[in-house]
Amino acid sequence: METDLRRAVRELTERLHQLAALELNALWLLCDKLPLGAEPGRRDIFSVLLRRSSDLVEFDLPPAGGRIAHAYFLSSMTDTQVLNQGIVGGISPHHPAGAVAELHAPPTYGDAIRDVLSGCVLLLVEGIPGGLAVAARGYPKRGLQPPVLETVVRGPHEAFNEDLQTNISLLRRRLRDPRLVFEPLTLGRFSRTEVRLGYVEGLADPRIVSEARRRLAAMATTAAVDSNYIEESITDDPYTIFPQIDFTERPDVVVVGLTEGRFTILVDGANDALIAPVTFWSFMQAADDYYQNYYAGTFLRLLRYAFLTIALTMPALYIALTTFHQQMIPTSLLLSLMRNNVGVPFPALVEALIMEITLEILREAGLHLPQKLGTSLSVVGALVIGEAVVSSGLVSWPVVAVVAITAIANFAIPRWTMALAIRFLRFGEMLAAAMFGLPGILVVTTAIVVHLVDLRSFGVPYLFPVAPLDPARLQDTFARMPHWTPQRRPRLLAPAWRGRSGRRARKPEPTGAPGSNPRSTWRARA
Amino acid sequence: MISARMRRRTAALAVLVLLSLALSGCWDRVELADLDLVSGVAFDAVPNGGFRITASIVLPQNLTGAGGAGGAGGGGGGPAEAVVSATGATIGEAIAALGQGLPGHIFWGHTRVILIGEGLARRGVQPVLDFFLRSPETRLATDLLVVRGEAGPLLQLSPPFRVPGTDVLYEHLRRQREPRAFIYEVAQSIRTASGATLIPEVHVGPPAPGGSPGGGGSGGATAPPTLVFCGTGVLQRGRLTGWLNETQMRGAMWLLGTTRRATVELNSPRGTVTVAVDKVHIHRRAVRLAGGVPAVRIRIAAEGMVGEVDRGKVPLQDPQYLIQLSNILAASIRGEADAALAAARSEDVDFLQFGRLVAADQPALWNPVHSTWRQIFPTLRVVITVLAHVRYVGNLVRLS
Amino acid sequence: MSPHAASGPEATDPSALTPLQIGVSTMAMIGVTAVAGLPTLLTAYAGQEGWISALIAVPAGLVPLVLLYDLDRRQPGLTLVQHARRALGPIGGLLLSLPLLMLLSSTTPLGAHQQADIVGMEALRRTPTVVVVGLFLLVPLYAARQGREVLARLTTLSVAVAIGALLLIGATSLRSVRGENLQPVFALGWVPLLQGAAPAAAWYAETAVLGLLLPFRATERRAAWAAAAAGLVIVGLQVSLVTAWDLSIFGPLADQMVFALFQVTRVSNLAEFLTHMDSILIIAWVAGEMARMGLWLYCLCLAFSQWLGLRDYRPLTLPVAAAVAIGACTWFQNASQFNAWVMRVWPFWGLALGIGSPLLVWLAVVLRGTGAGRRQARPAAGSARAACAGPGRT
Amino acid sequence: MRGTGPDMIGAVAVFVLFWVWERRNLAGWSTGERAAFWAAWAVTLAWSIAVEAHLRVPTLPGMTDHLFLPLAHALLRQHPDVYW
Repeated sequence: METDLRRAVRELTERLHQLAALELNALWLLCDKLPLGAEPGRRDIFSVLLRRSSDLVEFDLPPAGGRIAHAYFLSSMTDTQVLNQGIVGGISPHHPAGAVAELHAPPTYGDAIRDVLSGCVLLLVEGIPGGLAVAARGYPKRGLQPPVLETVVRGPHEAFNEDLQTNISLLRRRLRDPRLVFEPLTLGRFSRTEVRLGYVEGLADPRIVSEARRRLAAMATTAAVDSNYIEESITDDPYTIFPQIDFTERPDVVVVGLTEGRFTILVDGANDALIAPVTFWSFMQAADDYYQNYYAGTFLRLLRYAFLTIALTMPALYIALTTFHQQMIPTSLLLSLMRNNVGVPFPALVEALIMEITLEILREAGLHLPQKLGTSLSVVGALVIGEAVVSSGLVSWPVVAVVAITAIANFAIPRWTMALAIRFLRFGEMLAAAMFGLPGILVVTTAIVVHLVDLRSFGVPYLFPVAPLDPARLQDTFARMPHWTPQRRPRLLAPAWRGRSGRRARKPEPTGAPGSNPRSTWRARA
Repeated sequence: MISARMRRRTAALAVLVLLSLALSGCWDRVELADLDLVSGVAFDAVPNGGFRITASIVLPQNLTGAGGAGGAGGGGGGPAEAVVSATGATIGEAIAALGQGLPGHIFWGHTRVILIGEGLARRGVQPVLDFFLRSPETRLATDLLVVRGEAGPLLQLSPPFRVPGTDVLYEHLRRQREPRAFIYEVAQSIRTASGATLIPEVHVGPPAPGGSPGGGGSGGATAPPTLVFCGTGVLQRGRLTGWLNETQMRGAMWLLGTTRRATVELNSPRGTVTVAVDKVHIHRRAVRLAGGVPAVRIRIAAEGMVGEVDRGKVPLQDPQYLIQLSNILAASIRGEADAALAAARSEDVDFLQFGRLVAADQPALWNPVHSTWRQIFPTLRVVITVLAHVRYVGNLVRLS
Repeated sequence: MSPHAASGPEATDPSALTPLQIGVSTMAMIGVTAVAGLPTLLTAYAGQEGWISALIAVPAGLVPLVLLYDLDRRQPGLTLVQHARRALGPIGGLLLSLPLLMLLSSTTPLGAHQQADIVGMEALRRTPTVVVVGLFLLVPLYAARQGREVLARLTTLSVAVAIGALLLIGATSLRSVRGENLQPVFALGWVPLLQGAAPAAAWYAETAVLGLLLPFRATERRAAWAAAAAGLVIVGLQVSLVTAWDLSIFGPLADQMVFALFQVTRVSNLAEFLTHMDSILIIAWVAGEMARMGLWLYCLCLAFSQWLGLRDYRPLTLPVAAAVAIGACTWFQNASQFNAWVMRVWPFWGLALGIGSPLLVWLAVVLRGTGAGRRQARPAAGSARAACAGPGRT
Repeated sequence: MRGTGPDMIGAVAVFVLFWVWERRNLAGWSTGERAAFWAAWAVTLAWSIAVEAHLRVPTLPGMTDHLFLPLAHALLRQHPDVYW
């Protein structure tokens, strides 16, 4: 038979539950800032606030030291193995002997609840003010897999995954230096996403890092689901189509960036890391360049610049040359173009637009189809549509060839975000070419150049080594300098550090007595 | 939450784009489909002072060529070119009349050969040059040819070798048998003191004996007439004043320094040999003789290889004989040069550009005489020295 | 930042120019139109020695630079218009800087007109003139509004493209070059050479306009002025080389060619395959022209805003660009009028204003003894490279 | 080279549109500066309308020919004859 007191308390809790069911949001806003003391009713508040979470586990610990301790944690967020071994095995609020993960005392109800929600175990001991949150995160996470976008022939195949701690460990393993700093941040009112601003003290320019810190703090977003949310909120010029912050799935690329004085932003739940400040030229560099012979690296990089211009201007040039400056095309080529163009009703611009748009549809469809259907789509797209369009006389062969080459050239651009920008600027060039021919193309291209020259990425001019010309640093933009050359700090990024690594390599000295004429000993030995 | 500033900015941008569309339009656009490519053009004089233009327009659908499995229907069939002609009081009118007969826009950008009839050449080629130099569409490095008789009919016969027909003329000129005349060089010569230049000549020769050369649809029992190049025309201030035969032409090329290669038939005492001259270096210079009289010194160095032994036992293994052959070669080159000089003097036309040479090298001497150059030219002293070597005999020394 | 007064238009755009950027700006502002327009004039006056008078005229361009150097030595960091205001007060300053404004407001539309002439005749014949002029004013307007730093960087890139294209044309037309057209040399005596040098000198005297760019130098004065002088000398060599090239190809026809450089592309062919290379020149032309017009618009708006005493030159760019467009379209009825005016009146007009405007201001400054004593205490000489500005856009 | 095709008014209309956009930049200007700025605009618009209405508008050659032509005839060669 219940005593009157216990029945009164139960009724009060019931009414509290009914009240809470209706006004969880209001109650939450009320309790968020409420300091966590030793008041007896605190257990009911927690149970009311967390009642809706089905995966909540609430139990009483065996009394240790004469007091009853209550524990709250979410089964989906914690690792049962850590729980059994660390906490249940015999922990007490005063001397957390067996604790395996970090401990902290959440000051308010809000913080306590947030800790529970992010995978900690909350311990409330009767009569002792405050609570104890023991981190025991253990939610399921994806294993390390090779990168999807940036595959390399030679070089590490490890890519970031969605867990922040794994990503940080991937970086720590490659940069074992206390000056590698990860400043913690939480963003997003609801998502409370864990964000880390990583940089190497002494390499990164303090002004740039403080600017990044300021922009991150000033960011207001409801839920920072992916790094892109953050990227768009902290760029210098929000209206440009060009990417000003690079993202990568490869920890080695991030490490190289950090040693060049850039900073990185890791977001919990995003499988890539942001790197800034970056310039236009860093979007044309691929990880491959640095893992292959530097001659190959340089040649491929120069080829990429050629493909960049092809991707941007080739359809426009075709339109301009065939409809405005026919005298430019060599006679034999013009004759074959004319022969192929007989009977095609559309002007050059419309032909090109038809093919470009068909290509964009194919590409978009290819992306969103499940893997199995993807391959069959490309067969359908390339053969049937290409063949049908030409044989029905809608489009002439040269246009199909030009558009195909342009599409492939666009894929040659290593960074996805830059490839996107170029893909859409191409249409602007085609329009200008259709209206004013070659002068039109050059006006649009110059306008793009003016825009690029005006852009900055965290204060660093976008075309840095070329626009404000700095011949010393020009070398690593267009050519991949060998690793043994004395690395010169990108002046704008980190003025402090003089040289980074490597000294001029020399051929190995032939063996034999030091100082003696190498030629003679060489022969003697053979 | 788009800020008010951004909304106003996009609105202004949108209006601007709309406005620029109103401004835009494709004024200068000429689609490939309605482009009438003139590959060769011929100008003839019409009795009342007018012009007749005959142009060969490329017909793209009949072009044979790689690819094009698509809508073009495999090509072949009709001739690759249509030849149209029109007359008019001036070149502009004639071209306008030509344009009426054609579906699309006449395009002069790829014209490679310009033929001038003898009648028009005698009257003056200046109007033709004026049109081609003034228009931005045309190329300045277009070849000019003069035709004995009417130029129009020459375009009619399109030998079925290469497509389009004028390629035969163009390729022949490229091998530089004759002194090639670009329109801007001819125009230049009109303004210089000597004022004369040479233009390659071509005319319709007799039909080739035997079957028709090459297959192709032009068919018909008789063989199509062939093109014959022999000698050049001489233009004085843009007017045709005379012709040079083969030897005079070759001599003129030696003296002008434009010879690249030549094949010379030599009659040596032991037999006749053809020598192919392939290395040529010609140095022209005006010098000042005692008493302030200008003179022209031309040094010709030629080197060649025995191309063929026609008749007789020719001891090519004998070094002395080769030296003797070289002297004969030098004499023959000298003979051609003298023939050209004689022709220049007899016709009193300085097509060897000596006037320009004296003006360039001896300005002091040139100023007093430049107005009366026509009178002084016949008495001008010209010193020609020829150094010829037959260096190689080829891979075979003697057969018989 | 640059060591000059924080108030006035430059407060809104504190970026500074490196010596390379100054040299390249000189080449863009003077070289682009000179290479197109001068060869015809030089050969008209000096026959086959036109290329010599192109070199003789170079010192005429150095005179304004020397005057500006001395002005900057006395009062560092001031543009020519500010020198005038500092010397004779607001009203006197207006009159004193009038020649500079006349030079700017007459030469900019001339450049736009020549540009529209060339592209209009060579490539876009049926496009209305207003559209061609407008098309080539939009991007410079956009660049001028972005400020000095963007303009300088754009100039660096476009001058490189322009020079590359000129070299390409030279290479492809090498076969039709004939040396004897250049002979005889020094056969006509001094009079034709000096007559030929007159239009060239007027073109080079446009360096007076650098009075609005040089004060914003990032390094010390000597390097900036040396770069400007080097730019001018390179322009002189460029014009001389192009003129010699035209002469050697066209000989006596050179002075009858309206745009000799464009005719060179009609002659050049690359192994009988790429024959009509004029689009390469259009690339060089449009690239160089954009930078040139951007710089001229910037200088015109800056001078005009300082002349009117406004605090920021940006709002002025629109009415000024509109005026330039109208001037370019309506001043000359036909190409021969433009050619005749440039041959006869421009040498005197350009030379008088080009050398006159800095000279008058210099005289006023010297006579008035520069207010606060001759050797003013100079603020920090030069400044850390401004281009690596702190984060955020200036 | 009168403005053929889309007339001058069309081009100036585009610039008037920019003017609407530009007002925002004049925040904080003194009345003197604003007056000078609008004067510049007024001159341009008046000039374009005058040109459009085919009025006699002063042009650069018009203003400078009578000043400098005598000098040119005296000092500079008029029509070069042939040198070669």
